[in-house]
Amino acid sequence: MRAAVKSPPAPEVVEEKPDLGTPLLELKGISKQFPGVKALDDVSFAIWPGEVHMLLGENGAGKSSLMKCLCGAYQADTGAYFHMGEKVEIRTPTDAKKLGIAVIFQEFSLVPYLDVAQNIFLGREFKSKIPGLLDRRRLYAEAQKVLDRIGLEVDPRTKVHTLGVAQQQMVEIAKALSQDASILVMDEPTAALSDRETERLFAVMRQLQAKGTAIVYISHRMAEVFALGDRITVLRDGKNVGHAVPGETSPDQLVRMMVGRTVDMSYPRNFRAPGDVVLELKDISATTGIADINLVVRAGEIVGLCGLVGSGRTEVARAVFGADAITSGEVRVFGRIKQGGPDVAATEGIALIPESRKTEGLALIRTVSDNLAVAGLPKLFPNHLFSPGRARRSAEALIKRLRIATPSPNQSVGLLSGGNQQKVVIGKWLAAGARLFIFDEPTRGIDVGAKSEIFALIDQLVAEGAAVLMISSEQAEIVHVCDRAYVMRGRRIVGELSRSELSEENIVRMGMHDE
Amino acid sequence: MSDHALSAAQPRPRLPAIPGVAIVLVALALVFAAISPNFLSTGNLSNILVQSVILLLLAMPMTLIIMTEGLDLSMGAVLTLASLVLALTVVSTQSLVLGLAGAVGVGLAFGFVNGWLVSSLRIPPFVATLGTLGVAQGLALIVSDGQSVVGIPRFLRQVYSGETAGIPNPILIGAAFYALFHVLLYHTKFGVYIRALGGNRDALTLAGVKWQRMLVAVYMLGGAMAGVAALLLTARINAGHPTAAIGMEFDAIAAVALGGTSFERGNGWIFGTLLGVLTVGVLRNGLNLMAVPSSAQVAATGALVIVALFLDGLRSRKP
Amino acid sequence: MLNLKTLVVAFPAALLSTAALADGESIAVFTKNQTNPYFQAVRVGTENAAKTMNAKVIHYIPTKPDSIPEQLSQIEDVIVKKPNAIVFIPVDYKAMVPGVEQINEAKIPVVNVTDRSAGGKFLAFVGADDYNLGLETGRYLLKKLGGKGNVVIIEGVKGSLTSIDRVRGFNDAIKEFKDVKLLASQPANYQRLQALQVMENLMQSHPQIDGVMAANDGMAIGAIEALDGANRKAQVIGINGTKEAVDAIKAGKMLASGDYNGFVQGCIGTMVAIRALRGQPIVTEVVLKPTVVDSTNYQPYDVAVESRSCPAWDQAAAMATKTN
Amino acid sequence: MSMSSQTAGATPRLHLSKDVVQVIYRLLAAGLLCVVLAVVTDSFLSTNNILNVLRQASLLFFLASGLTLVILSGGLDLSVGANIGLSACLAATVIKATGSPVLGTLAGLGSGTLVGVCNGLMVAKLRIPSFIATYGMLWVLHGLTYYYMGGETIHGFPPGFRQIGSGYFLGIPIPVYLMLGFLAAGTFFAQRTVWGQQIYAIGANPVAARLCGIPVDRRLILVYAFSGAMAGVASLVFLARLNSAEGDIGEALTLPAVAAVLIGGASLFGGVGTVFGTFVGALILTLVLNGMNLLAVNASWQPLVTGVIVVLAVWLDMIGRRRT
Repeated sequence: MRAAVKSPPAPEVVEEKPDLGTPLLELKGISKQFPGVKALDDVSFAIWPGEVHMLLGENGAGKSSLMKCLCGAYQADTGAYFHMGEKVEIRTPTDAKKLGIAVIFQEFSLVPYLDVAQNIFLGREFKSKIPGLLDRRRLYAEAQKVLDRIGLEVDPRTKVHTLGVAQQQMVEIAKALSQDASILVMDEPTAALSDRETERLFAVMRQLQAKGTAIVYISHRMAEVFALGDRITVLRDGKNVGHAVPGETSPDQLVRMMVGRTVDMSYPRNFRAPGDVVLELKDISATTGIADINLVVRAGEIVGLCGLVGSGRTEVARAVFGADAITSGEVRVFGRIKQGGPDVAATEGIALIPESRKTEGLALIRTVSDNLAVAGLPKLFPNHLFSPGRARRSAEALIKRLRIATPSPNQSVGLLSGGNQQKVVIGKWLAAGARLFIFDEPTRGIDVGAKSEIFALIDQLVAEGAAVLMISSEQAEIVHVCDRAYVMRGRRIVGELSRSELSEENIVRMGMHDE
Repeated sequence: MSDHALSAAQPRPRLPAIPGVAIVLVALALVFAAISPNFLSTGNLSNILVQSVILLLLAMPMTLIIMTEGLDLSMGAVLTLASLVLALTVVSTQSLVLGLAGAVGVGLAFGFVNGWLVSSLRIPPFVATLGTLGVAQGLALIVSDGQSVVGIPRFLRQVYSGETAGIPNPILIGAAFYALFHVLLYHTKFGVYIRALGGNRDALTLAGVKWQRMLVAVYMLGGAMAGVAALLLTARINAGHPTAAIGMEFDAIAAVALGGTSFERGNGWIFGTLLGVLTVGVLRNGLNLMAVPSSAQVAATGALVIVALFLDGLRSRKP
Repeated sequence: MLNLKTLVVAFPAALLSTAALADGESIAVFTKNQTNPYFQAVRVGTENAAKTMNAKVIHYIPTKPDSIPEQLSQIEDVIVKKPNAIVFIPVDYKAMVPGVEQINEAKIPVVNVTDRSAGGKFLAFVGADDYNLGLETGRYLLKKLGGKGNVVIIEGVKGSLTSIDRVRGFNDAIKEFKDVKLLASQPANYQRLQALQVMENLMQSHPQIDGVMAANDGMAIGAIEALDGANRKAQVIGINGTKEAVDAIKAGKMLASGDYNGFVQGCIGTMVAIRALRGQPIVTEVVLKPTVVDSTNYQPYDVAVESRSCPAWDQAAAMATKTN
Repeated sequence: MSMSSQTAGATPRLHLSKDVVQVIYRLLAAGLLCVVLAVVTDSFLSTNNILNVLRQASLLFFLASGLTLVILSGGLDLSVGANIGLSACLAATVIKATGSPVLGTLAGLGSGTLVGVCNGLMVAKLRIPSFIATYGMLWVLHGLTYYYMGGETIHGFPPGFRQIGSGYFLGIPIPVYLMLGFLAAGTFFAQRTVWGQQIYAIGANPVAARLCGIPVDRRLILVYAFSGAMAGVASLVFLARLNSAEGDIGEALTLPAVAAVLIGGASLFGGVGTVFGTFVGALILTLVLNGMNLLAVNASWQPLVTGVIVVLAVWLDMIGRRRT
């Protein structure tokens, strides 16, 4: 099997027979068909106690489908499950639970108006002695125990909707841990976590491993794959395309397996001298709590905005775009003072590519063509009359230019993969003729291949004279791509790093809390 | 969104926000007490409570239904139909038990159909219950042939007009059901699942809970409560009437909204609904005592709903 | 005659602790809704009578038209306020009985107007005879048609006393004429628009309609509009004698309207209540004689209700059908 | 990524959007209904009856077309019926006072639009859920109308004005022309203008629409203003058709209008639906009621049948959508 990794291009599926005894859980020949798509095609997969099994693959490769089959949310069309060598059925989440499988989902499975404890024990409520009622005292006591274990300092009576994304993710983790599962599946658990919380999570994982828990771990972060993984399985287009062991492979090789072709991971940039000032913030404070924000973005440069999750980066972006009200200071765009909401921002040539594609960036029930046209309507149709033909032609041009993979401009955008959806969000601003682009986590949840395409696109934009402000939690991206970067902490800008000063260490040092 | 994380990291002081409805209720009560000397009399206060009970019996299950991101527009019509069935049964059999069983049965049947349409056929609740609203209303007209059903025996009327231990029966019934709903929402699995139904159904699926059944159960509870309310309504008007409670579902929805229950994400509370119902009752009563013209009362009801929601909106927008 | 009919009824006044009240009494008036002009006529009548007798009226109207629970709540609220007397039109003659009983328990004297309540104790009933009104007005139409032809009936709200009795009157009138054929009898809930659409649809199934009997004027006028729209002609009668119907009669579009005379009902109802409070003689039942308003006798009705004035007590008492 | 292979081989094919498919199904359903009615009744296929159905559908359509835009934007307007009442009464007053139908028309349209703007402000600026805001508005409007009318009716309008409700041109009722005109205008607005497209975008995802630079607040106000203006149009046609204004003139129409929009295929979640679909929806609803009248089915069955059709239409739609 190792040979397979060493011989690109993509290897065929290789049988693996390590001498580890009976697997804790084994999936054989799993297939799952959706209308129009074969999500899983004859996938086999095994986990042994005490190991961290990395599951890699681009978005749409079938990782999530495989996980959902594993936890009973989907029923596989064909294939068999073996638990400690015995054939078992997993047809419902309850079946999975009985086998000791717990899952931490990427899309939150939390209920906003239940408290932390109720969420952790959802579906496993403690019965009181009085029939029909619940034992609340025990609920909170048990919840506190779990929270202590992962070091989350939150009152178990706190309603989940008041928590931030990172804390919600930790509750999600607590929920899975509380099940004392023998098999724990984690889907990008660190995507929303800060470094501190990530460290805590890894510590807990090591404890679990020591106790013999098997962990299936999905990640897009190569560093994690190599730091944590005992074994790696790569999926592509619903098929199992290979196995590897971290010590014997390299990131480039894994990427080749995932993508099926060679991908340059260095995000090449053509740095050039910046032009005129496009965006200038002077002492901006906003209702969302950010204060005294000063920054400058020039034409032809990509400026990074980094800091921990929750440091106020998104708020800066929203304040520039007019999505949240500014309480003091001034925003200058192309030299003019900008006032007003997002509609004014759009007409002045500002584009916001928001953090959450699905809820803030796209109308999922509408077509690719509709979504590509929506921001540029006033520009494409200056006389206010809409022409479906022209909208379609404009969409087709953008689909070609951005290489958006869609069967037709009339495809519902909700059916596209994450990377293609992100391209649609960018495309709509190209149609609107934007000159200042604000990207908020442009690569979140996007696979490696699409990532480099998006960075190439951003580079092309600045080459054509646009200005870009980019928020990212992945410091490596900032370091690779940006001309300069501002670092935020506690809703203020705490420093600026020039190209020569840009390094992950510097970003982390400036962005960390003083503790 | 991500950037609220920091502020939430520090435990927030647990100061319960005062809901708009409470402000409105207190303000109304103060104004009426100042202007109308009769307002604060025991008789009048008991009046307001008694009058509010039927609406409360509808508004409480409506709260739960709305918390599941649902709606039940059929409640008023089902109440009407149940009241007719109850009246017909009691008149012909002289049995309160049979009558109540009939009324609750009708309610449960409609609740089941509503729940089935919503959970199994995935028809939006507004549409599904608009449909069953028509069916119940039509059946009410057909069953009664447009006539009132009269000859209700004395013992049925006693349910509404009688007293137990010096407290009017309707208040006791209302209090008992309020307690029941409070326990249901805050101390049982069912209550937890209701908030999950509105907040995140996938979470229930993944937890292995059969939420479709829960959803049907919520609508059936709504139907059953319409059946119970039918008992009080029939006893109150001493008859079954084919249009007696038409449109009452909107009053119930308004009271729930007034009480601060949101139409999204499973955010609601039963005490707010009680306040909402009482606010409507106090407003009507006070305006009647002040002999405010009916047209102004009509407008005031509308304005009340708008003002209370506006107040809630104001507060929720503050960061 | 007059003296025989009008007897002193002393007991209601004796019930009142403040029997000395000479004027300024407050009278609570209950009507069914805010939209039907008929009830507006009643209200104006009560105001007119109260004004001349130096009392004041307060109106209680359900915010939802004809709402039974709401009228019950209003009764309960009014009892707290203790008006001197009540003039009462039940939204439903059967379902409001518990309400009337509450009024009785609170010992507030109450006069029943328009719809005769199925229970409870009243000082008096003042109303019109819906059955005879339907019968007389129906007869008038059929005679005009020459005792033959096809007619349709447009009913009011199903189950309402006025509609039931008026339609019964219509039907009995039709039975008196062998050559008259009743084509259809459909409800339009006293609503103009519904009557218009019902009529439009009836015209499709029935190519020849000679006469239309509508249970109120609004529906009659809706039917006339439908006929006009289809360029068809038929003789139309309604009931209530509203200003609008009088205008239509004047214009030759409508044949006749049975006068229900809500104004006078309001007048007499209020007069009875106030007189009882003052210990003056009252009557216990006034059922107005049906009058058919047509092109020959519309003049007295051709004025807005606001500018009419109540009959004197002697005249009112002369209409009484029962005295104590 | 798995899509890339499909892109290369994608051949242009006849693309019927889901909206178009939906409307075709509905037209088929309406056609089937016509065939059935033509077979089981002898009067259905008469010219008069067809015109009759169209005219009745037009009244529903005016209201439903404005409502369609609101529902497309993801909201609901429960105040349209009450809006008709107030607008009709104001228009009637102005016509009576000035004798000018033009001023009256302006008053009706103006008040309708103003109410719509208020709704829009509540929804867009005060962020009150549309369902509740317009329900509150319904009560406020009823109150204003009742107060203003005091239970009276205003009747008798100049013949010129009445043409828009009851006139004919080339043998076809004027309201039918108006309906076709508004159908064309509404369809053009929704499908062929930037504002229309923005309204679809707002309905599909209001947050994304705002972050795309669409002035969501202004568009929402526009949408509710349109809905109010269409209620104004409906009020004028009603006024002209009925020749009289009453406070409760539009009360019974709100839920049927919502039903027509839903039968027409619009989704209450927003972003899905067409004005033409609503037209077919109004037609289907009217055909069913007309058929029941022609078959002399007891009117009590009407709400039941309407309810079943609404659920059925939406359910069939959902099945259709799940298959594609």
